[in-house]
Amino acid sequence: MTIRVLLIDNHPLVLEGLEALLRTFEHIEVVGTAGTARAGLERAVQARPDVVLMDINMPQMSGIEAIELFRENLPQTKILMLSMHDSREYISTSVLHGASGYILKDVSTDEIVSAIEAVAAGGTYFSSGVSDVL
Amino acid sequence: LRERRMADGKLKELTKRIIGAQEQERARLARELHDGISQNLVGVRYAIDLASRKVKSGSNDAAQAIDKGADALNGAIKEVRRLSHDLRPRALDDLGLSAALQALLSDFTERTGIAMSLDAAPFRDTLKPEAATALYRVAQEALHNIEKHSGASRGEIKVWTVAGRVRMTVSDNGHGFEKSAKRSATSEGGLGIRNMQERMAHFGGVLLIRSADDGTTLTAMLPRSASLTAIRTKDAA
Amino acid sequence: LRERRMADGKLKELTKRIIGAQEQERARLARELHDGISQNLVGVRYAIDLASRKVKSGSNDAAQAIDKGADALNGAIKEVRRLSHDLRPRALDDLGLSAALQALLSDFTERTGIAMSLDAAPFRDTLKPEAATALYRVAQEALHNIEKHSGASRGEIKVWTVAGRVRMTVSDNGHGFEKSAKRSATSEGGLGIRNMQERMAHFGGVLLIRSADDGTTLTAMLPRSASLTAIRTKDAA
Ligand SMILES: Nc1ncnc2c1ncn2[C@@H]1O[C@H](COP(=O)(O)OP(=O)(O)OP(=O)(O)O)[C@@H](O)[C@H]1O
Ligand SMILES: Nc1ncnc2c1ncn2[C@@H]1O[C@H](COP(=O)(O)OP(=O)(O)OP(=O)(O)O)[C@@H](O)[C@H]1O
Ligand SMILES: [K+]
Ligand SMILES: [Mg+2]
Ligand SMILES: [Mg+2]
Ligand SMILES: [Mg+2]
Repeated sequence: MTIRVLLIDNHPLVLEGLEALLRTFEHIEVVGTAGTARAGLERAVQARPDVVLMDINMPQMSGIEAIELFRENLPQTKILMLSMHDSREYISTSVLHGASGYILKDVSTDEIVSAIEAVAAGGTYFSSGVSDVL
Repeated sequence: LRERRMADGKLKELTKRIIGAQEQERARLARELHDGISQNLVGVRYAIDLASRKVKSGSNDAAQAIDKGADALNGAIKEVRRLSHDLRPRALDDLGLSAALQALLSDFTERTGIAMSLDAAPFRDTLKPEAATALYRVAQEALHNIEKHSGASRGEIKVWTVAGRVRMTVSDNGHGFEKSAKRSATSEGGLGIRNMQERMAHFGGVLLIRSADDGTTLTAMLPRSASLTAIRTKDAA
Repeated sequence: LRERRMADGKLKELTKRIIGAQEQERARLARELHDGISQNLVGVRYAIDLASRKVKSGSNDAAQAIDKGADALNGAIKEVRRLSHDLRPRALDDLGLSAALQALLSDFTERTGIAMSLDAAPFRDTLKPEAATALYRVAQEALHNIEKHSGASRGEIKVWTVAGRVRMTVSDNGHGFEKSAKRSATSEGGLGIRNMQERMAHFGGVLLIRSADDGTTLTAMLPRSASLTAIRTKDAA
């Protein structure tokens, strides 16, 4: 079973790097990338990914604001937030808006993949750096 | 009495604006660190992780991934240096005012195309470090103004010492202040000139502005007390 | 008249000190960037270059060198994050004042062992962003003071709204101000309380201090005009 993933981040280097990294995993397919939440939503409506990996700080619309839009339009798609913020308020707010998981951008590749697997299977995943505070 | 009350009001106003400007500067820096530099570093991180996976799986294009990471890293290092330098040029502490001004002017000319020269030969650098910083900030703001307002094609900074007192002029060959600007600069105009004035006043110095239609000259004058005591004593002996 | 002159002199003094503090903050930041983060990154750079060479020469400990680079990089990323956060907590922009205060208190309690709680339930977050920043800075400075001066074991921050006016109290169970401190705090004492007062005055608000030998309470009060106009209109309708 391959997991179909869409990546959304306004920083090109992060997007490129993550895409190249995830391509090396057999069971993960990157079905698209986008630099804004809106472009990501358009892409997602076509590609119907299993998981959306989404940044928080983006111009125009923040990742947190976008969660509800995704949940409304693509209820099957799980949202995994990918962020630099390590305080618990970000996690609780993301969960409140409907995200299934939250990981820090600088965790290990294995952890990114574990998180994708966990939310794709209908579970939740919170980054090791912050999970103890939940 | 009315005048004093006005002066009081202006000073309050100035304090407000300084706090406001500081808050803006912090927000800008935080943004550059968070949205710029740290995202770059995350990109580097992913490139390195990719290389690591490739090496471990015996793939032969690991070197390419590493080199990509190294490039991105160089970009991030440059950014950090630029930020640090904008905040406070290390040359000021390490090499003194003349060298720091020279570096400032070189950057400025390169960026704006406005030819600026430095004449600091007759200057003996005996300033207290905070006074040197203040002069540097005055020069920095004067350059901002030259770029934004003067229309100048060239200019000069001179620094010299008269009987232990340090003087600096920043002049340009632009069109001078707008008719209305000179007055408004000292009432509710920008923050730049008032900041320079405050910085000089802090050391008991003054800032003079001479503006004509063939250019503007700012003169910053510091009293002897802005120089190091040890040196003054030696001078007096 | 003498009093006015004194007030004037104090204000000048305050302005000086704010500029001085700002310059110190810049210097500190520049140092952290230059000596801390950019040195870290240069270290990462060496590790990556080594890894690159090992990969290209087909050495079998290339993976190890790469992982070392990744570790060093993680340290640098954390540093950048901390610095950015210290400058301006993004939570203030991203999640609003309550969440930012909650994060501030959690960090504070973890670091100092002083138990602090937040009661912001009856607070509707309709503040102008700059006013929210000002309240956050007041809370931050109040916490500094609790840590440095109060001897408290616990405290609380409350935020609420009365008829569109936002109020915040920061209280602790410490020993209160020293006899002499309360007066000196408003004349030539520290910068902290005066800064808080200035920040509130900026929005037409006030800062009150109540100190007894069983603790201290600061109350920050903002007028309606510190809230967003759109919301005020809606309230009025
Ligand atoms: N070198 C110059 N040539 C021509 N006009 C100048 C020059 N320097 C300053 N001015 C005039 O003086 C005004 C006040 O300068 P000041 O630095 O105080 O404020 P500002 O540059 O407008 O704003 P800020 O410095 O706060 O960004 C300017 O708006 C401009 O009209
Ligand atoms: N929570 C508190 N409990 C007891 N004393 C306090 C408290 N807050 C302030 N003070 C007293 O008020 C004085 C002035 O505080 P203020 O924050 O203005 O200056 P500071 O903390 O001494 O220096 P700075 O804030 O500039 O680092 C303090 O020195 C201290 O004596
Ligand atoms: K793949
Ligand atoms: Mg982003
Ligand atoms: Mg200016
Ligand atoms: Mg204090």
